[in-house]
Amino acid sequence: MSLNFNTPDFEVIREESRCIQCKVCVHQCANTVHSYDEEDNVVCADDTKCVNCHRCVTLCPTKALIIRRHPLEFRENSNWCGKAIKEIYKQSQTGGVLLSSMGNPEPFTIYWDRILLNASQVTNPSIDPLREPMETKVMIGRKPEKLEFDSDGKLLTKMPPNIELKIPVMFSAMSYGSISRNAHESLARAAEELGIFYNTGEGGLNREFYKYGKNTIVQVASGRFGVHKEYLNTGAAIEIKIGQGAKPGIGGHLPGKKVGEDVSATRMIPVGSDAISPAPHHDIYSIEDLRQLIFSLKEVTGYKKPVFVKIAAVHNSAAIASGIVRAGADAIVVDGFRGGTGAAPTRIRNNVGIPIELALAAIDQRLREEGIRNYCSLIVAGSIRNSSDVVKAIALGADAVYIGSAAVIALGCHMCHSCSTGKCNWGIATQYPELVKRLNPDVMYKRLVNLISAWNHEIQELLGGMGINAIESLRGNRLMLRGVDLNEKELEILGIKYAGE
Amino acid sequence: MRKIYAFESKCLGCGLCEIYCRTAHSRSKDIVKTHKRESITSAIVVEEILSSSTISYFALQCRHCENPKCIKACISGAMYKDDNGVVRNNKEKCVGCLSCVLVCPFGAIKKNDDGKTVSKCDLCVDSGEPFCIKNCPNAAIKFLSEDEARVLK
Amino acid sequence: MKRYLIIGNSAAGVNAAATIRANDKTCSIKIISSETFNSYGRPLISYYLNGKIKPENIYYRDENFYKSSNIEVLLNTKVEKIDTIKKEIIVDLGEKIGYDKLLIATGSNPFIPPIKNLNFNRQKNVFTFLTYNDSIKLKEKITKNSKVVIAGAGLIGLKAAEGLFGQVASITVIDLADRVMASVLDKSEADIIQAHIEQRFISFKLQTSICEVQGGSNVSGVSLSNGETLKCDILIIAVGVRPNIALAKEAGIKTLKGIVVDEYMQTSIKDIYAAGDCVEFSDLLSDESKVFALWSNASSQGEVAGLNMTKIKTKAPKALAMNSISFFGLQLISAGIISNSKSGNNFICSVKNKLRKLNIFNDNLIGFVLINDNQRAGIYTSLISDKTKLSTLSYDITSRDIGFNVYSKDERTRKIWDYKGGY
Amino acid sequence: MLREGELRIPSGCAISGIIDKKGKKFNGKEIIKSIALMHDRSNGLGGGFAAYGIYPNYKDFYALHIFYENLSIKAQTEDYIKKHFDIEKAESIPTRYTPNIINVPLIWRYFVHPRINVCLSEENFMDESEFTSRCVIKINTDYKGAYVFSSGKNMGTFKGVGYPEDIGEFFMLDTYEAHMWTAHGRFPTNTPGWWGGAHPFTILNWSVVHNGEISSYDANRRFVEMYGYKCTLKTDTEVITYLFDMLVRKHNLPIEKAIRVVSAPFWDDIDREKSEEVRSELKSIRAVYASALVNGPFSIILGFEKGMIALNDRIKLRSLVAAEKNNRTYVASEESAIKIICDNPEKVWSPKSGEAVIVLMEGEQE
Repeated sequence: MSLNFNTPDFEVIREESRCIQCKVCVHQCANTVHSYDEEDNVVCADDTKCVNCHRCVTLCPTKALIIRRHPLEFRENSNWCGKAIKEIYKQSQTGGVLLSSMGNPEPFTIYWDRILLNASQVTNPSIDPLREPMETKVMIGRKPEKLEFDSDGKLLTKMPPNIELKIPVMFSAMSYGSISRNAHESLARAAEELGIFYNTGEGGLNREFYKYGKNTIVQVASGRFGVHKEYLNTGAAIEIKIGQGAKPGIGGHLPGKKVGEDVSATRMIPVGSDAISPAPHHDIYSIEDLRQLIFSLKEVTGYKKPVFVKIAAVHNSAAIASGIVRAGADAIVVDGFRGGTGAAPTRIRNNVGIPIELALAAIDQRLREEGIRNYCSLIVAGSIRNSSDVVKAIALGADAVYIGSAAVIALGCHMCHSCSTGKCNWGIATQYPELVKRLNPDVMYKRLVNLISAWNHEIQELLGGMGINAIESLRGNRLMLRGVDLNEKELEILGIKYAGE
Repeated sequence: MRKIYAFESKCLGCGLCEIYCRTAHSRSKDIVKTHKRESITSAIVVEEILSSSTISYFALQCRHCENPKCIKACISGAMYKDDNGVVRNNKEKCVGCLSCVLVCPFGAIKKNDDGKTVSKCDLCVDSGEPFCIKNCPNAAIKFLSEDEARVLK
Repeated sequence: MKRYLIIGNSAAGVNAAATIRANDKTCSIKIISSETFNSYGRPLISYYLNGKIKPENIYYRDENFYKSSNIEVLLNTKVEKIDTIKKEIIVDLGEKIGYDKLLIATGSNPFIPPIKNLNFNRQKNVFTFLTYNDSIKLKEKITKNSKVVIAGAGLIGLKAAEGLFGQVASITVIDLADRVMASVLDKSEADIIQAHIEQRFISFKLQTSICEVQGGSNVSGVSLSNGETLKCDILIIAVGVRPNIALAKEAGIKTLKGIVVDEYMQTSIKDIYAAGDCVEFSDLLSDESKVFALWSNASSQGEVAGLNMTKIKTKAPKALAMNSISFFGLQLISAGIISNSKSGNNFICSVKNKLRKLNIFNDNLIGFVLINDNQRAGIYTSLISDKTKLSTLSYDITSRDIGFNVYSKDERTRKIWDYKGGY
Repeated sequence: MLREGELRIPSGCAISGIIDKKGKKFNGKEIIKSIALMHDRSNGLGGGFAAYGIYPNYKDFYALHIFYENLSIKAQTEDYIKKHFDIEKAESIPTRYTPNIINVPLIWRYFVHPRINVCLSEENFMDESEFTSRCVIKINTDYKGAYVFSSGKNMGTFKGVGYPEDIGEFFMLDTYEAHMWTAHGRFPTNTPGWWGGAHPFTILNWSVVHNGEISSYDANRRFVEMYGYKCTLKTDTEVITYLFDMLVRKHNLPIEKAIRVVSAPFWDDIDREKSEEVRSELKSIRAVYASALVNGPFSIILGFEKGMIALNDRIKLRSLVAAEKNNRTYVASEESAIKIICDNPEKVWSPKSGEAVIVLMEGEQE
């Protein structure tokens, strides 16, 4: 195909009066947008390659660069907007499945932004987190029906294994291979310092990170990459990945070029081979097969570790979740349709799955109706953006949340949506050593610690405002929520009243 | 005394340290003016390492030796060591003979474009943390005491 | 209280005094100088001549150096005799000064070749060009239309020429050798320097020498061995220098070309040390004992002598001939063996007005010359002084500009982390 | 106007309780005097009392106290009761005219015993208390206009809309003799307009008077509702009572452990516990019964057949004072409400946050 219809998405504007030809942008742009013209001693830019990742903008010492949406406009109409047209250009050019990264960008309602929180006035005092203890610790895992004590008050019941989170936030699954070694190390070290957990994702665990085992949740996915006895026993908990919010119902594909020495050793696959996670677990074709996998994992780890099951938020998530609890899972992880991904077919990411808020509310309510909510923990994932999202998720019924996109943004991601190219300029979703080096774990893990500590202070402030001093009193406390711009049905599913009621 | 140590595994070779070094030692202290009008030589140099499989870099500047050869080689007494051990160059007395350049084993002293003086790292003594360290995007250079450095060698 | 006595107030003397004070806070330190000025940078005298530096900036150490280090300086004092038995010296006023430890740092004297009818002391317009005094007298004597003849196209001769440029009618430089700076450079590089200087209308008469001078109390002309005769109302003798060993010799201290010293700068007589241009020392490359007229070598030896005099046993490093000098903006840096180097092991790369010549001999760099390409020369110097095997380096130094990245990672880390400097 | 139960009415309150360990009975005058002193802590929209040991000659029968809004709902409810219970005695509760007490509902009491065969058949085997509590909840949920406001053995509560001292006068409490009395004066933010909303709240022998407002209400409510309870009244007292009933009766946790659940120690305090055994026990309690933790300011007095428990929230945001004199223990929102009925008590103290005052009848152990 000679003629490429696609025009550049972004325009690079260089303020000549500020540019000092220092060529920092030339070195730093992995997409080779910037180039130095020796002859005229001028730096110029090729708009077509720009993905607007802001690497050059951030590092330019004189702030001479501005990246703008390319002014060229289609003669749009509301049906055939620019995006729709361009997607056809691309597909008619390549003939391939459209791939995209990060979460679902479509303008579906974001229910977090339509739920408001309560605060106590007069009838009960708010609690000041600076003076009073404010507890955000949560215990994730299976809980017995009740506790039995003998006559002189000694506890008889033996507690199943639970993991303790100092803050009800964990780092979501991002496989070793889709994100870089330094990104994984930053997540691991931050999890350790914060007293929370990070998820290895379906790419196995690098042996050098075994030392962070007590803050690691090891994932077992359909590809079984890097899964062996020692791996399972290293983590503090195991998570079976059935589905992912961004691509419910399909597997994953890590291109061969990303599988270097390090990744191939961790995933136990040959160097350069494509790592394909098949869509279903080929040993889980129905719920009872899941029970077998859960108990075989428990067997191999001596029943000393909680086993989570992660599903994508789909239509009958409530029924699935209740089945999973009855199948012996210690915690259910639900990943909403806005959950991030390194690479997923655009059509699936934009159209499959349901919002996490509705899925969460439905699952929590269903488990309560069946009286089994207290048996297990419920963790939600998929575009938790800030601490108020966390509080609203917990109030709707979650025990804790996973954050993925928020974590990588803290590590420097600028949402340029081109992780699938593997040339992440911030050293996150890349395996090129010179790019991976750009993410210095010694500095970057501190950013994650700062982010989560800040969120924790905010959560404590929000709790204090509601007159609560322990996070478990917020869990499922839907009276603390009110809805705005929501219809009756949405309020009913969320189980919350409209503001003013 | 604290010195600047470079860590090759972290250096991106972006060159920002050189830019901010020039600016810190310029008259105008403004990045654009420094580079467009003044001609200041950076006291730090980013070098590319050719041997390793992937392209990697490191930044190097004066090591402020305990027993500096450059002071001994200096014919005008322009090179001196101030009371907290920082090896410095007095622009007034320097005649640009480059005897110091001839003996510095690190090649960390450079002739200024004005030809009359030389530029070398003075650890930005009067502004606390050196500007190159403040502006390194990847913490590839650190301001460490000798013991801290030995630990991270 | 220990008495330290230093004869000579230049690089060796001053550095020795500073080192002694650093190690012995209470001893008495006296420096004797025959000159009338405080310690000054000898190579700077040509900068004074052409006004490139302000007079007050010529001083190597300023007033408060001597005061703060409590070092007593006796200027304009000539030492007559050293009595090694009584451990005292006799100065020109007949006064005796005793010492516990003595350092001879008398530097070097200009060499006046025997030329017919040349009587240096009597003829008013014949100068040498070594001391600040020489430069001052010369500056007073020259006029707009002085015709100057300089004997010797070495460092001193050329620097004198540069100093005089623009203040006199004509300058002619005469040298026996076939090139300028014969002791340092090969013909090819020397010719570049010569061509550059000749652009300033300074003419050269090579492969000849002055065999006779005309004129009485003032020289009026010279006649050369090649038969030519030149008008001349200013004659500068800059054919070379000799170590100033007279004092030592008379005192019975062992001397050859220069004062003989061991690695600890100790002379043949106990408690008497010597350092700088006046001593002969083993050459790093040839191991022969040679005389070095090098400022940095003198400072190092002064410091080492100071350390040994205060009982801190330190070995002085072997000396390496090196120069960094500029003529009319053309910067020349060289070190080690360059002149009449065996061909075949030279790598020459000249681009525009830059020249780089590396003299490599069985996997070692033994010399280099850089013209107008002087960045990071110190790395070449340490390759010579460390006798680094070039094959162990991370790239062939002839293939690209030198950088610290020439060393392997471990070597780099070791140097950056552990290198403490050197003498 | 929505009735209590259709909306949640937060309120401040006064509470008071007296118990004679030996079981020596005394009439209602003293408790009325104590609660009357805290007149300003209520606003006349609710008052009530619980009395233990008042029906000695019917002590094996469940004494159901029921409000009816009209005769027809009374008839329907009585049919339901007849189907599930043998009624020993049915009578309207004697009251005396009191000017401040207005729009009084029909107030009846029935001494009943569950009909064994119905007990067995309806939901396989269920003990009588479980059966009775399910029936009471059924009436209160499905029989609009009827409200069982007391259903214990040898105990009863007397409550309604009005100041507590007037309610006491109205129900002629001076004629009853009990070994334990609790009282409550309510300050609801708006008129409940319905007698059922007043405190104390009861289920079987449990009676709870509560001052404060639980911020964790909805978390607690949705937790107990998983175990068959129906929070019809939507009041804090209701959910606290059901929590205790579930923990102590259904899960038969010892009282002391139930208190650890409701007013749980902080994680820091747990970590500071010396013995590993105590630490892991407290950790298990907080893990398993996380949603039973009552958060937000409260001071409660729990009455039940074995005795009385007074408890504060974890950071004591509500006042509670206790005192002892020979066999009697007094607890109240204010020290003055104790001093009015017991001059110079032997011991007066203010219980620490999360630390309960447990007073068991002689001969009753944990």
